[in-house]
Amino acid sequence: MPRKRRLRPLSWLRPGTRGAALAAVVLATAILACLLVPLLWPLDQSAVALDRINQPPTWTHPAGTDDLGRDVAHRTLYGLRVSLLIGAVAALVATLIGGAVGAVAGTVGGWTDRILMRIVDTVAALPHLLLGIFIVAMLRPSLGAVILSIGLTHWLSTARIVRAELLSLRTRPFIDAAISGGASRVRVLTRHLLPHVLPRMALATTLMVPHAVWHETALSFLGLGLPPHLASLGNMINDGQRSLLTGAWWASLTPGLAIVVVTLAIAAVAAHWRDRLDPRVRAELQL
Amino acid sequence: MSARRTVGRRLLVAVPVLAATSMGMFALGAASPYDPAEQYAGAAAFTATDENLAQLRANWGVDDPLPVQYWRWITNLVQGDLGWSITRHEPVTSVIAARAGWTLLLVGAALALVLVASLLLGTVAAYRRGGWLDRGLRAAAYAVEAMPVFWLALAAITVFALVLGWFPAGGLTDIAADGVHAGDVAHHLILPITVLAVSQAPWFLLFVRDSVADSLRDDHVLAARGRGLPGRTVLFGHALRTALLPFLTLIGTHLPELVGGAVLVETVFSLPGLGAVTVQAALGSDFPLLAAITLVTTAVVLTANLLTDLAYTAADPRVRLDG
Amino acid sequence: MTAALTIDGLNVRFRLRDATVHAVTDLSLTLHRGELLAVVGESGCGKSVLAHAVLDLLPANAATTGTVQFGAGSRPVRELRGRHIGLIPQSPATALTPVRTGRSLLAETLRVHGRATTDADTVAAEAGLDPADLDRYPFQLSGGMAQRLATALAIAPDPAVLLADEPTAGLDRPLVDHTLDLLRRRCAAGTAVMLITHDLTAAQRVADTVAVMYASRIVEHRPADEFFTAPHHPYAAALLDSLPDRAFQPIPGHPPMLTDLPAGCAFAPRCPHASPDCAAQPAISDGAACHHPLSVVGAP
Amino acid sequence: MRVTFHRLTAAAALVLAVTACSATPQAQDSNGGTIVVATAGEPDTLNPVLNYGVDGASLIFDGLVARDGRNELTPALAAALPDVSADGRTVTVKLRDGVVFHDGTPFTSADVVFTYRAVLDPKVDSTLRSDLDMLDAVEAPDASTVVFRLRYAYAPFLQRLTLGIVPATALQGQDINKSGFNRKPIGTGPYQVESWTAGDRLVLTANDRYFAGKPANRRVVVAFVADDNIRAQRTRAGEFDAAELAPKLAAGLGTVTGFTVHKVPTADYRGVMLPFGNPVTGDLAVRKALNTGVDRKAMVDGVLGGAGEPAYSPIPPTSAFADATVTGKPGADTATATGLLDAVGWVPGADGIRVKGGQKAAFTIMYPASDSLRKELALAVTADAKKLGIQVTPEGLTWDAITPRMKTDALVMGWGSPYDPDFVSYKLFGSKFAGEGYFNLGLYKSAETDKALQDGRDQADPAKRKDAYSRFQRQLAADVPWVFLTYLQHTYVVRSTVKGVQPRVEAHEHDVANSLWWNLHTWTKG
Repeated sequence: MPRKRRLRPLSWLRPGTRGAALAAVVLATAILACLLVPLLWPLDQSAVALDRINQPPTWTHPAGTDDLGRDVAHRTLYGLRVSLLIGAVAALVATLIGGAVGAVAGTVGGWTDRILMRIVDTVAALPHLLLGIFIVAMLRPSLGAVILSIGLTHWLSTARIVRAELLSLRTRPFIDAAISGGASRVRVLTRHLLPHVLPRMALATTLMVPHAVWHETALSFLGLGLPPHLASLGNMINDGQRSLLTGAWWASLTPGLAIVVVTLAIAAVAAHWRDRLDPRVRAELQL
Repeated sequence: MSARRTVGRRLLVAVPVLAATSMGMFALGAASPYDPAEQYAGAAAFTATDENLAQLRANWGVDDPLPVQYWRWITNLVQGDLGWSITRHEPVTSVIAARAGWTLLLVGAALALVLVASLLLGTVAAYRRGGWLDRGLRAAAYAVEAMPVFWLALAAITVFALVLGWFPAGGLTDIAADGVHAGDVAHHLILPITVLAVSQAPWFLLFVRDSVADSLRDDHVLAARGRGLPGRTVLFGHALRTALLPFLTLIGTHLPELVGGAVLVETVFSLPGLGAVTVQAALGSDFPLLAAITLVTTAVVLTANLLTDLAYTAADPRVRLDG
Repeated sequence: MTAALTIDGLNVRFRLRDATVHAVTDLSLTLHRGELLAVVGESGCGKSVLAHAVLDLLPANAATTGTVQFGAGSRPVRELRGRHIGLIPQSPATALTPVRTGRSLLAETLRVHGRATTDADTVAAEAGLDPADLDRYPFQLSGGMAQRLATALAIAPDPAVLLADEPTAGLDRPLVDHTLDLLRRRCAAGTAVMLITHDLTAAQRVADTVAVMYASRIVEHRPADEFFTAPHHPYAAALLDSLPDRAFQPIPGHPPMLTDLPAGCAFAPRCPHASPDCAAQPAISDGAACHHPLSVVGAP
Repeated sequence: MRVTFHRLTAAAALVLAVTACSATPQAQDSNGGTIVVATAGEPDTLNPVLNYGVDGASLIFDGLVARDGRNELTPALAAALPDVSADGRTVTVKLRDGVVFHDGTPFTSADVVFTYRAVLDPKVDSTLRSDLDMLDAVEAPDASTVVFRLRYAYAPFLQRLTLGIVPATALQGQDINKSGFNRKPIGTGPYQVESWTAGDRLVLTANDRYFAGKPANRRVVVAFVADDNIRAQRTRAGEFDAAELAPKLAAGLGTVTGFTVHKVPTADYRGVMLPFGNPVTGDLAVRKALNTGVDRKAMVDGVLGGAGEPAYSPIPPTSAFADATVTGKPGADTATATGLLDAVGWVPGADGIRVKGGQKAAFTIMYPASDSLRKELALAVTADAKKLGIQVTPEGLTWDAITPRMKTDALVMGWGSPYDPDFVSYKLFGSKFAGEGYFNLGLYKSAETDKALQDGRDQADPAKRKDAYSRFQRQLAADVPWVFLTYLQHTYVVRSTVKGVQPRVEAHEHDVANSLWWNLHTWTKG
């Protein structure tokens, strides 16, 4: 049976350099805005203005106001900040778990490897969102539970990547040389293997961030994520859903667009990075 | 022979993994700070006294030691008794039985739609690689891929239900209808099925497009063209047959994503399926129901994986005869 | 002699993201009925592209100019594939659809070209394949069996022109001989055969005429016996010298990148006879494209 | 290849076209007298013993007594209003003759005894038990008489007799907690259950043997649509004859022809419980300042879309027991509020937040995360408190996370019953219940309040009861254990052709039972 390719959905993005540059600019702007907004334009998360509810976009409120009179653009920036932060931390957790499993499987090998990889295959068959909902429901919705729920369900690809990389490295001559030179297993791992694996792990983490952001927004949307008055993208779309029928489409459109644009940008940058890391030319012809 | 081995190997892994998963879930449930008695009482907990709640707890044996509770749960589970839903006040089995069909219908129809559409569009895009259809489809696929499915669902409701009024915004049947009529259900399900299908389509579409495009440059396809075979014979008899073999197993591995999407779609469209009840169970911390749904879904997905593996084994002589 | 295949001014370019590959440049030749032409050259010189260009099987990023004509007709090549011009593909292992049996492939080809599917056994036998092996899947066939199946598929429609793209690669000596004999037999029956190979020994064994390709161009095209005794082009001579049963001397240097060809003679940088004249592209005269052909300068 | 493609798209287009044609909303004519109502709240069970429709009007069951359009008690399964003995501890009920259950079994005193004993049975997971704490025994001297013996006199006992009566024969010897009866029950009410599809609908058919006469409608469908938007959209599409909608969404439908919006007054209040165990909310000046400094009018307009009224006490203005002197200004009286704080030494610090003796005027208001109305009220209070120099941190949590913190952190709560002032309030504000269960969460203890509440339930004389509850309300206004914010109006949209709608003051809890359609069996559709 051929090896199953479990492709992360965004692995298809292969933009040209120009596209990647644009994406990098968008991403950098978004991150900068997220970092600067608390300094330049601090948000009182609990502030409401009942005298200007559901206002359509104007110059003072470029994305309108929601059903409690809060500025949608301002809250979207804060929501992006929270979502990206959760996404990054959760992706890091997932990478650490996956990295550990992959490292054990790739270095110990044998039965340990076989069992670990079978577990990875089978855990991949568990519906992520359901498992995530279960974890959050049992630990009660909170920041930590959301991060844990993402971390525990998204480590598989990293485990596979790290293991594959380690296995391919083990056959390289410089590793043989190091081992026959008397280097200890730990030393080989930290000095020789890790530097090769780390860039791939970093890439896997980056590619994971959009998934983590989706997971977080989905949980928040279902009311199982962050406390509902905090500005997070999922909460905002959930709130905005109620305003749709009264015609206030802007309250859910804006945070949704933020998710789309930022995840596309992250994916494009990561894809470009991967192409550079792995200069495998997709030969269109054989000469 | 090989098929039997596939089944055997799958089961060999699935059983311990299901056992471990169930144990992990039970541990998590036990560690959770929720009081099932209060969850049961719901709003009425406000008027129930402490003794009242203590009696409820005693009635369920929730104060027994953990291993005792786990053993009771797992033995019941194996005997087909999935427990008693705390929030729905009925056996978990009947909650699942009443709703699983609709979820299966939603997931199944969406999967069928995704497969047909992605095979069709992906092949056309690959055939006219670099053309406007190819570029347009790929751009749309990337964009849709970045959209959360619930957002897509909201947009679909806004446009097709609220503005255009073509489809109902939710529900399963027309409410005044006596009984369930296929046409009525179909009309209500078109929008949710389409949304679920569209949200999952990019991955399948791009996969088909890329593998067919690659396969059209494969040696055996060029050779078939070189033999002067007509385009349709080359495409269906040579290019698709090999390009789509891995697709079979990928359907299986992609099912978990589809199930996750169904949870969100059912919630937005207020469909009486398993997804929606999962969310309610989670909000009410209904451990027996949540655990059962997670385990049952996992078992279904594992079975589906097994089936696609078997289908693959049957479809590829290299695997079938090599065992 | 009747021309079975006429190629005139053929150019093939591949557009890549940041470069253009010059795969075939200004190539003209005529192949007659009953003639076996061997196109030889090092790998990467554009031989296989030539076969695909003739069959119009190039990918979408290829730009082709020039004409390819079969016999006296002017029908487009895609209507002539199989029936009029057959291809024995490179590496038969990958050129056979893996999920179908040899019989199903062969029967399909026969049916499409209006022959009875019952002829399959006869055709297989002609190609040297035991008809019983037709019921196997490609992955169950040995390299030699796969090669013979691929050959059977190509000759099944009984084409007037047969392109054989490295048909002997990876085969052991008896199989090579068998394949070459088969091609020779087709010529005797009137088929025009273009044998694309890097195996000069094989070419010497069966070819009527030899065309040497270097860096996308034909640098020498002459009858086989003349070519093997006295090559005109220094590259052809060097190629022959690299054979084990001759001087066994490798050609110094490397062939140029097809993305970056010099304006003049592409062999000049490696050529012991290069002169300033070589900065201009030499025209073909007397069967060779060289400013200093060896027959004129004298044997080295 | 291309042919296939075209053929398939054509087929798909055809499918869409066909379904789109059949999609036009079916003409909602009389349809054999089907009434469709929609609500968000789906009951967990349809068994009155397990808490379904305990306040009556459950469509499927009858209590011994029922309430009319003015919430006055009328006899239902009782032949006349029950007799209460002079000491208030024996209540005798004569039963109506000739009543049968949906399955044809005759209704007798044994069914009443079974129902009440089931509630009292500790093995039955009934949360009603604590409401019937006063009940010592239920007896049936004969087939048409039931006697309730109480441990102590309890003035509003008759109000507790609205509980639906279940047939003993259908449930005898079963585990009531898990009986199939809970999903397909048998009652005596105007409608019997045809089917219940969880998460979708409850279908009821007319009980032609109903003791009060044949229902005017053959069929009733209760649609359960949890999502506000979808309920509103489906109402607009003409699916429902009546639906409860969020006020803002109902207002949008009010302009659509063919619908009437009913804003129904309620005893359903929302307020902030201020715990006495917190150094900031434990300070009377802070509590009073918050009570005068919140802008109830803005909440009614901005959060409730106008469907509500300011609340100042747990007894609604519609109640005969309401004390008109307990009131306040609908808008925020920031000047008075800050004056109260200044007077006792809460002075603004550098960041604008008041400080007194090193204690910062800051506390947390919790709200249940899944309740968007309470979230919005919490945020509105937070914004108002900020103007007073009080820093409030809102926190959305699940109930289990709220529970352990209720003694020290404020909480947005909702409750209210229009039927008797003793209901809810006795436990919510009585010191006996301080810290017990979900009752007196803030540990409010006042001898005056306790006495007023006790007098209210002990005394049978209405005048004395009114006096007791006046004292209760005034004491509450003085102590401010809660900042009452608003009474809600439940908003319903009803098809204009429907006749017979008779809104009455509603309680906090309302879904299938006890909603605008309490008298659905008399509605007619023109």
